[in-house]
Amino acid sequence: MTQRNRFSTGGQIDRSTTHQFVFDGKRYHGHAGDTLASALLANGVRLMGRSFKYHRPRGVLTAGSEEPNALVELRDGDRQEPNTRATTAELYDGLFAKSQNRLGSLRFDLLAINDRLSNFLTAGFYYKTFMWPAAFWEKLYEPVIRHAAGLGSLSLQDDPDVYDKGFLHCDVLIIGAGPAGLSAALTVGRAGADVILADEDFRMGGRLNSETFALGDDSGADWAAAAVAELESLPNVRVMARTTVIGAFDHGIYGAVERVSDHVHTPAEGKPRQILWRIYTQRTILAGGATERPIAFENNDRPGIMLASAMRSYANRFAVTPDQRVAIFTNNDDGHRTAADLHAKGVKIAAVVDVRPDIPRSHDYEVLHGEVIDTKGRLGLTFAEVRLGDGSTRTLECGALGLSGGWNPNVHMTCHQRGRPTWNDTLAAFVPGPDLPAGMCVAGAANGTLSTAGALREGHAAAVSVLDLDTSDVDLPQAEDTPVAIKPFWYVEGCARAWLDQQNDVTVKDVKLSHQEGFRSVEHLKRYTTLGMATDQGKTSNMGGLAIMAELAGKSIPEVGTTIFRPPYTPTAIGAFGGRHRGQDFHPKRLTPSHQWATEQGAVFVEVGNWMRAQWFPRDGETTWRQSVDREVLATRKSVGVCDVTTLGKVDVQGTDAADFLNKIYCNGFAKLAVGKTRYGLMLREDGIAMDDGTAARLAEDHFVVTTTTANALPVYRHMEFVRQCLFPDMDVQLISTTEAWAQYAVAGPNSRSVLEKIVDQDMSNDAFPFMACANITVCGGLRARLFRISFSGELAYEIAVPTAYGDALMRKIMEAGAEFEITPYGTEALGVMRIEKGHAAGNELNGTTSAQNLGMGRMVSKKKDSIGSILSEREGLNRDDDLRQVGIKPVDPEAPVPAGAHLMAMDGPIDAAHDQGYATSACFSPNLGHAIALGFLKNGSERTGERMRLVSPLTQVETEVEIVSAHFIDPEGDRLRA
Amino acid sequence: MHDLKPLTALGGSEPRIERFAHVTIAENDGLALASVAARMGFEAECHGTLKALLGAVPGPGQAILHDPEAGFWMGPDQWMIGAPKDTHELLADNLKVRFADTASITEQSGAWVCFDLIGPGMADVCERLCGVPIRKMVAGDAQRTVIHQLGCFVIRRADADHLRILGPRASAGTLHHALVTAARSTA
Amino acid sequence: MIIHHPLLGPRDAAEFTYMGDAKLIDRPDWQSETAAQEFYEYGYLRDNPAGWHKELWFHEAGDRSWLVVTRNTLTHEISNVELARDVARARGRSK
Amino acid sequence: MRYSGFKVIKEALTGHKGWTPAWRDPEPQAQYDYIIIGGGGHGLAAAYYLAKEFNQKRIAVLEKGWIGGGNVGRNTTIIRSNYLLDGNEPFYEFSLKLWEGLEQDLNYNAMVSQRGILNLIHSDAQRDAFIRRGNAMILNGADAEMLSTEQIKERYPFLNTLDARFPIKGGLAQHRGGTVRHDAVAWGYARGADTRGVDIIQNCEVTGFRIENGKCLGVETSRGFIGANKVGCAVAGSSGRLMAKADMRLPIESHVLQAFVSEGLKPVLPGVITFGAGHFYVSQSDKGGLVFGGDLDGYNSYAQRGNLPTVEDVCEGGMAIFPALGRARLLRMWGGIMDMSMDGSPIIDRTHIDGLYFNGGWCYGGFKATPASGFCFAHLLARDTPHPTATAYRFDRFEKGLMIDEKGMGNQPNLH
Repeated sequence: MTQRNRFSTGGQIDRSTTHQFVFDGKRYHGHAGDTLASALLANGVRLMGRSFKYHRPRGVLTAGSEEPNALVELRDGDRQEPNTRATTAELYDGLFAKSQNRLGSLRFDLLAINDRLSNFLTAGFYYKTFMWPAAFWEKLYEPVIRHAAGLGSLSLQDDPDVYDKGFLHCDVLIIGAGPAGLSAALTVGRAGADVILADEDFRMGGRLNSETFALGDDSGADWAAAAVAELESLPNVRVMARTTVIGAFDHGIYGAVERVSDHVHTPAEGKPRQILWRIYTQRTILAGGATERPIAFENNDRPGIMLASAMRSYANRFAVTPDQRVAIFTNNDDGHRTAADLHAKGVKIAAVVDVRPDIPRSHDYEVLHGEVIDTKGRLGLTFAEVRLGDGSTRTLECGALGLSGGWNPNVHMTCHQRGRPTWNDTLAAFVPGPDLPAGMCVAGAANGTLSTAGALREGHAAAVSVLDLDTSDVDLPQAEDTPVAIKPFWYVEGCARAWLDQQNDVTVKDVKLSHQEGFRSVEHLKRYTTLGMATDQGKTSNMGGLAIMAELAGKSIPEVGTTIFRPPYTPTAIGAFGGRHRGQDFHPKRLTPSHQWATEQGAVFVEVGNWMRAQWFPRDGETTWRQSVDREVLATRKSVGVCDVTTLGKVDVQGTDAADFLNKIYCNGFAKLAVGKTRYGLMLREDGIAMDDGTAARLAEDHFVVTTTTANALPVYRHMEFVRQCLFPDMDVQLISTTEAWAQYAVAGPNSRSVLEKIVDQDMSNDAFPFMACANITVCGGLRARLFRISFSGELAYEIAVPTAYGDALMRKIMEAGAEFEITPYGTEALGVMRIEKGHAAGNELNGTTSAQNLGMGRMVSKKKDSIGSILSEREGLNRDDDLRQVGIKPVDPEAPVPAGAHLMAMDGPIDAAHDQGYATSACFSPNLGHAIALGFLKNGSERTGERMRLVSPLTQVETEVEIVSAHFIDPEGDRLRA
Repeated sequence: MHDLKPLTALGGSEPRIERFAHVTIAENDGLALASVAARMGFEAECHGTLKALLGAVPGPGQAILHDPEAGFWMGPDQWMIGAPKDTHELLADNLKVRFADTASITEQSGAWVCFDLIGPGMADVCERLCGVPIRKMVAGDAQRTVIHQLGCFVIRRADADHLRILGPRASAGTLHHALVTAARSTA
Repeated sequence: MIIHHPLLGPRDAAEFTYMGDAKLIDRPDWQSETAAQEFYEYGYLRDNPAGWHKELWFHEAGDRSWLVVTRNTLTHEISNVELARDVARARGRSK
Repeated sequence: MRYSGFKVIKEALTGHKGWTPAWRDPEPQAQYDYIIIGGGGHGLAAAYYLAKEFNQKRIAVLEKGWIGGGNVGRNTTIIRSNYLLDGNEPFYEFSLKLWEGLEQDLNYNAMVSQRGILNLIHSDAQRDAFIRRGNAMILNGADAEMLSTEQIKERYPFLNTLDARFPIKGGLAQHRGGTVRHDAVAWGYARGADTRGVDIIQNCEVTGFRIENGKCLGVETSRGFIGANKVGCAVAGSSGRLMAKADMRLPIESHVLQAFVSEGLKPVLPGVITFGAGHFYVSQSDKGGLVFGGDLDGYNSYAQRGNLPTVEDVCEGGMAIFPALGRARLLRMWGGIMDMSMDGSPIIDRTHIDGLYFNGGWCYGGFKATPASGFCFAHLLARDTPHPTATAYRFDRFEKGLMIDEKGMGNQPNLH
C-alpha cells in the first residue's frame, strides 16, 4: 500500500526513516514524526473506529488529544492499551494496532444494527424499560447492554511495564509550548528563573507546527525549533516534551505525566513507561492553547469529516491530506485558512461553505454562503449536501469535510479548583474566569488570544508579570495578528441526528428530548444524555450542547453555565498513578533482626503490617502447619523457646516528668513504679475505649521504655506526642521511638533462666531478678543490652534486647546456649496459641470497640488521677452490667472446633441476631489441653462460667456445644511466671 | 570483650556498594548514632554542650558536618549526633556523661540504615525518590521526608555530589531497592 | 497542599497526619463538677465550619511537631501555621 | 405517565412527542405539612415514602441547586448490607431489600444490578473479623459466603495472586450486593414523589429556620418563608452548615472523598471488589467505565475536590491487587463532601427543637442506605418514633457511650 495521500514534500516528518506498522491486520508504512492517525490518513485510511452506542463508522475528528473517534487498541498481548487516540500515538517501527468496539470487522460491525434502532435508543430510554420481569435485568438485559457498551478491551494480563514517580520544584511552570508558552519560557529562562516547560506533544511548538505562518523570517515550526534549542541550552530550564500537565492541585502542586517510552516498541531495560511528576511551583503560566469545535448537522460524523484545523495539522505538519477532494464548512475566517493551505498543496477544494453572508472570496476555489445539511457515504464521506443562502441545494463531491465552528480556549486547568470560566462574546467562547488557582496566569489562545502575535506578546507579558521584571521591550518576531471574525453557529436548523458528542452518540435530538423531559440543568443534561462524558470529556462536544440548551431554555449560554472541569486534563494511565508501588513493592517490608537466621531455619513468614515475621519453623517430617506449631508450643512450655519480638513498638520516655506523663497516657498508675521494675499498662483513647496495651519499664527515675503492640506503634507514638505537645506542653518529657534500634527476643519456658544465665553477665536468680524486673545489662562479656522479666506466654520468661546490628549474632548465641535444653524457635502462631492459653488480650480483642470493662480490667482505670479516657469511660453505655466480658470458650466434645468469629447462642432458642449473646474473638488448638480453645466476649460473661452454650458460625457451617470457662486456660494463678 | 559479630543493615558482613555511571550507592555501616533532646529548662545548657561538641548548634533543617561528631536537627530541641562507630561505639553513653541532666540521650545506632549517594547523578536519583528540593539544597541541609513510604533523613553532604540518606533499618532492603531502581531508571 | 511549617518552611501536606479541630487542645478539667458533659462536648462536638478552620496536623514524616493550621475548608487556602505547643501554652495549658 | 417497553416503542414511532417532564416545577406554597430540606437521594426518598407508605400529604422537598446534584450523583454506586454491628446490619439489610423491589415500585429502571460484592482478606485476623461479620449478616437475614483463595482465583483470575505484597487469603462475598445507576435513583424517587403530589422545588436555598418557643415553624428560603408542621433535614455534607442555622452543633465533620472512573472498557469485572490491604475498591459501570475509590483525603473540606496523594494512594492499591489496570486510563476524578460522624454511623433522629428532624452522618455509606434512610426518616417524621431498624441512630448515643463503631476508630471521623 502506498502513502497515496502524502504530499511529496513538506511537513515535519523524517522521510528518511520509514516505519512499518499494522492496523487491523494490514501492513502500512509511515515515517518518523507521524502519528498513527497521520500515517493511516497518508495511506488513504479514513475509517478508524466505531462509535459507542450506535456503532457508527468513524474516522479522525481531530489531530490531538481531544480526539473522540479514532480510538484504537494499541500494541498486543499484555501491553494492549485500549482507547488509545490514534491522533497522539507516535508512530514507531513495528507498531501494532486494532480497531475496537465492534462485533465483526471494522467495516462490517454487526452491532451497527443499533444505528437502525436509534429511534428507540434515545437519551435515557433505558430508564423507562427493561424492568419486566424483574429478574431479567441481571440475567438478560444488562449483559447484552454491557457487551455492546464499553470501548476497547483490557488484556487482563498484568501490565509488564514499570512506572516511576518523581518530584520537581520550579519558580515558574509553563504549560504548553506553543507560541505563548515558548515566548513565556524564553523570557523567564533568559531572566534566570527556574522554569519547567511542559507540552503534551512529542514535538514542541503547538500550532506553530500546524500552520504556514511565518515568524519573522522563519517558518513557525523553525522558529519553535530554534526557541526549544535555546531553552534546552539554558541550565535553569527543564524542557519536557511528551509531558501532559494533568491537574492543578492545591497550593501550586501540579501533576504531570511524562510518557518516557510510549513512542518505542518496548521500554529500555530499567526504564519506566511513564513518570508521574509532582511539580511544586511558585507561579504557573497556562499556555495550553485552544480547541476547535465542530458544527452539528445531519450525519456530520462520517469518516472524512474532521476539524478544519486538524486538516491543517495533517497537511502542514505531517504532509498528509485526508482526501484529494476536500470541502470546508465554517462560521469564521479561520476555516478559510484550511482551504488555502490545502489548495496550495494541490488538493482539490470542492468548496468552502460559510454560514456568514459577507464572506471572504477566493480566486482559487469556490466559496459558498450556506450550510451543510447532510452527508453521504457509508464507511466514508462521499458527498455533502449544501443548502445555499438562496434556499437552493447543491451536492458537493468530497472525501473530506473540514469543520470550523470557532475555537474554545482550553480553560480546564483554570477551573480545577472550582473556578468558573466567563463568556466572551467576540470569540463566542468561554475564557478563563477571575478565580484562577493561586499563582496561575493564562496566556495566548488559552486566554482567548488567538492570533500568533498576540500569543507571543501575552506569553512574554505573563513572564514579565510573574517575575516582576522591568518591562523592557523584547524583540518579538513579526507574526500574523488577525482578529477573530466569527458568527456564532452551533447547529443547522431542522437537523435531528446531528452529532454533538460523537463518541457517546449524543445528537441534537437527544438534547431536545432531555429538555422536553425536564432535565434542564446543565448537570441533568450531561447525566441524562451522557453528553460530554466520553473519553474527551466534552472537549469537542459540550459547547454545542450548551448552546442548544440555552436556546431551548431561552437563556444565554453563560446563564446555562458549564459542567465542572475535573482532572486529569487528558485520560492518564492508572499505572502512572501507581508508580512503583505494586507487587512486592506495594508497601515497604520491615525485616526483623533475626530474619536472615530464620530464613536459614526454613521459617514460613507472614505479613504483620509491614513486618515480615516468622510464622512457624517447619521441621523435616512435618506435613501440616499445626504439627509445627503444636511442637513449638509444647517444647516452649516444657523446656524453652525463643521468639523474635522486635516488632513491638518501643518508645523511650525520658525527663523529670516522665512518670507523670505515663500516668496521663495509661489508665492505671505509674508514678510509684520502682526503678528496675516493669508494669503492664492499659492505654485508653479519650473516648474511654481501649487503645493499646503494653508494658512500661522504669530503667531510671527519669527514664522509661514503653512498649506498644506491633500494629499500634505508630498511632500510639502520635498520640503520645499529642499528649505531650498539645495537652501538657510544660511537662519535661522527651520521646523518641526506638523500635528498630533494639533487637528483642522473648526467651520463654522453665529453662529460660538456665539458657540466659549462659549469656547474661549478671545474677539471674529469682531474688536478684524477679518477675517484672528490668535492667540495663551486658551480655556475652560486654555488649550493652536490656533485660526484662516479662511474659506473654505465661511461662517463666524474659525479653532480652541488644543493638539491632547484633541481633543476628545474639539469636545464634541463644540457640547455641539453649542447645542442651533443646531450645525451640517459635513463630507468631505459637506465640498466639500461648497467649490465648494464657488469656492475654491482643489485636482481636483490642479491636477499637472494647472497653476496659469488656476486657475485665475495669478496675484498672484509676479514679484517683487524671488520665486520658478516664472520664468518658464512665458513660453508662460502657458500664452496663450485662455488657460483654472476656471469657474462655472450650468445646464440650474435645474433637469439636471453636472457630473465631462464631457467635454465642443459648443452648436452645432460635439462632438469630436477636438472640446473639457474644462471639469468639481468637481461637486455636491448644496442644497442652488437647482440644480447641477460644477467647470471646459474652454478655455478662464474668457471671456465666460453666454455662453450656452453642458457638455457631452459619457462614462456615459450624455449630459446636461449648462451655464458658475462665480465659486463663493455663496456670491461672501465675505460679510459672514467678518461678 | 564480647564476640558477637554485627551485621550491616542489609544483612551482610560487609556494606553493599552499587556503582552506576552517574551515581554510586554505598551502604555506610560505620555510623554510631544517638539522639539528644534538651530537658525543659536546660535548653541553653544543652545548646552550649552541643556547640562545644559540634562547633555550632544545628538549626531546623540543618546539619553540622563536623569531625568526628556530626549532628543534625531532628525536631524542636532534638538532634541526632553521629560519629564513626569504630571509635564511638559507646556514643550514647559518652553523650550522657557529657550532657548530664541537661538532655535526654537515646542510642539510635541500631535504628537506621545509612546510604551515601555519590556522583553527579545524585540529584536525578533523588528527584525520583522524594519531594525535597534537592537542586536548591546546599551542603549542610538536612530534611526529613518520605521515600517509598519510609520516613528518611536526606542530608546534603557536599554541594556537588554527595547525598546521605538515613532510613529505618528494618526496611533497609526496601530502601536500597528503591535507590537502585531509581538509579537504573535515571542512568 | 503545602503547609508552611513555622520551623521548616513549605512542606507537602502528604508528610502530615490530620486530626481536626484545634479545640482538642482545650481538654477539660477532669475534676470539674460537669466533667462528664464537658468531656462529651470536647470529644464529640467539634467545629466544622465551611470557611476558616483551626486544625491540628502532625508532622509525622518530618519533625514530629503538632501544628495548628488555619485553613479555609472551602478553598483549602492556609493563612497561618503555628506550633501547637505554643498555642497550647498560650491557651493556658501547662502540666 | 407510566414507563414501559410499549411506551418507548410507541414514542419512537411517533417522534417522541409524548414524553412529558419527569417531575413538575411548582412554585412553593405558603405552608406544608412536611418540608424535607435536601433534594438528594435521602430527601427525595423520604418524601416519596412519606407520601406512598405513610399516606401523608402536603409535602415539599427544597433543593438549593438541582436535585441529585450532591452525593447521590457523585458516589461509586455500590449497594450492600455487609455490616457487623447490631445497630447497623438490620437497617442496611432492610435497605437492600428495598433496593430489590425498587424499580418496579418506582416504575423507573435504576439498573439495580446484584452482581455481588467481594471483600478480600489478607490476614488471619482479618479473616476472624470477616467470619464474625459474615455470621452477623446471616443472623440478620442477609446473605454471605466465605470464598477460599482458590475460588477467588478461579472467579477473578486477573487479581494479583502471584506477586502480592499482601497475598489474598480469602474473601467475604455478598452476592446480593452490587451497583445501581446513581443518578436514576434520585430521578426515580423524584418522579415517584412528584406523581404522588410532592412539590419538588429546585433552586430554593434554605437560609434559616423560624423557631419560636422551641418549635420549628418553617424555613426561610431564597424564595421566601415557607411554613411547615415538620421540617426534616437531609443534606449530607452540608449538615453542619444547615444545622448551625438552628444553633445546633453536630457530632459530624465534613470531609472530602474522591472517586474515579476510567475510560470505557469492554466487560472486565463481574461485581464489586474491595481490597483488604490497601485503600481501593472497584466496580464496572454498564457503560464500561471502571468506577473506583479509596480513602478520604483526611482533612475537613467543603471543596468537593481532593489532592494528588490520595489519587496515588488509591491507584497504588488498584495496581497492587489488579495489575492489568496499569494500561487502563483514569478519565475523571471528583470529590464529594462526606458527613463523617464521630462513630462512622448515621443519625436519624428528632432534634431538641420541636418539629425539626435530622438525617445525616452517613459518612461514605449514604448511597446504599438511600431507600431505608428515606423510609426510616419518613417513619420518624410521620409517627415520631424511630423505625425498628433505625432505633440506634440517636443523637444521644455519644453522650451515653452507645457508639456504633464498625471500624473501631473512636471519635476520629477521618478514620471511619
